[in-house]
Amino acid sequence: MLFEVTPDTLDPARVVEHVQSADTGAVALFYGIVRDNNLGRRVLYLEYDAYPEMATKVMRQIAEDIREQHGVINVAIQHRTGRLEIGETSLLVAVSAAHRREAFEACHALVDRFKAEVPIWKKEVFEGGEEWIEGDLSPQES
Amino acid sequence: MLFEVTPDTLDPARVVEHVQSADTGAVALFYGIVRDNNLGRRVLYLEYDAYPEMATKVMRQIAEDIREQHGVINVAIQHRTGRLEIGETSLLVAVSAAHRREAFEACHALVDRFKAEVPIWKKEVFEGGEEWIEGDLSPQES
Amino acid sequence: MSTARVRLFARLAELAGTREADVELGEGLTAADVFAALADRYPGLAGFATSVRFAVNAEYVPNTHPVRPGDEVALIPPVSGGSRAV
Amino acid sequence: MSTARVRLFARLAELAGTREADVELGEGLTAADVFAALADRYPGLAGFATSVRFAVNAEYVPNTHPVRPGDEVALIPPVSGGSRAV
Repeated sequence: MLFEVTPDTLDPARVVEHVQSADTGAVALFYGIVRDNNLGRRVLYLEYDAYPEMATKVMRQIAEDIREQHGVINVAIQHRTGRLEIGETSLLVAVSAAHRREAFEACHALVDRFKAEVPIWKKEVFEGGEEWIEGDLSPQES
Repeated sequence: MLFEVTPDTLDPARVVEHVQSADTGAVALFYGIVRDNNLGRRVLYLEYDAYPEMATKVMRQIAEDIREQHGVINVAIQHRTGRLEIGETSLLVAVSAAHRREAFEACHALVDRFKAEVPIWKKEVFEGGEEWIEGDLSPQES
Repeated sequence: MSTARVRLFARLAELAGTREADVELGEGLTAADVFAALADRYPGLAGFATSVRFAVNAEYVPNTHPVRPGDEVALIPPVSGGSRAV
Repeated sequence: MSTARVRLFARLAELAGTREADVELGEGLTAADVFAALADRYPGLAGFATSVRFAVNAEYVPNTHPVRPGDEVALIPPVSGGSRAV
């Protein structure tokens, strides 16, 4: 399993390569992306702050739960921090499984739990103001 | 929307780039991958055959249905043909949406319908024999 | 002479030993009739008379669909779900 | 002197103007006590006394969790779901 919190551009090829093995028949990969609008306002950019040591620890706990519950093969998660422009990827979650159903369900469940539990926060800077979106611990698309 | 049936290596970065736009908050990307076992036999490789002109037409019909039903932004699908080795990607399905739930649900539904309706077939070559897997129009992971 | 082009795929192409064939069209021939003519030529196909599906000009059609000169008829191998080794 | 290191994030770090602070530990201090000491120093934090969550050594803990010398206490900003513009 792979869990990273990084200021650098995320790497989809790397997370997919990480979860793949010879018995993998399906990979579900989720991209959380900065979009140009939220709550009717025009978003200019986002700033992500994190408690990295705890974030990777919580990610691991969630991934272990999900792996056991859904019978998937492997999991890799990357989250970016710092200033992200519209169109940039804030979150990647990859799940490998023998079959597509487990891969999809586990990946979706992982992203849901990620957003509720992992200590990462975002500040939305929009036309006319800025706000820490604290009700939603993670990316904008929730 | 993008629909391709090709003998070449598939390109995940290209399908994701194709579906992304400034209002995209989530992309779900599915990989169908050749795995090393099926029905208890050791798989050596797969051969995919397709009716490409019809396959792309059916993909478009399915994608239009799904886009309307799930309110997603865009869809891109690539399927590979010919001989594929263990670990190679046979199918990519990318769906973009404002929010993660639509992206996941639409992508999963698209892959399900793809496998039931798109005229693409696979022959499994395993230790001791070979078989056209016709009950499952598409990749091995279903 | 008026003909239709038939395309074969997957197992049916292997059994016939070809991916394409031309079939002469009589009056009022259907997709099923075209298949029967082809099964005469390629006996390996005969067992699929009730399980093959048809597409005409890249659209799924019923067995009774009429075939007209210049049409492209595709033989869509059966959805069997089975696990018979070939 | 025995102290705990406190880490602040997101809105709380902005309000305090710092991402880290050391707090002196008296006998039997809890996470909530550490927060109160910090809110005295950084009055902008005071409004969060009932909504902040705590982690000690990177594990979520209740407000009443005892803090020991050398512990790392993290102030986890509230999950508000609200949409107040700052």
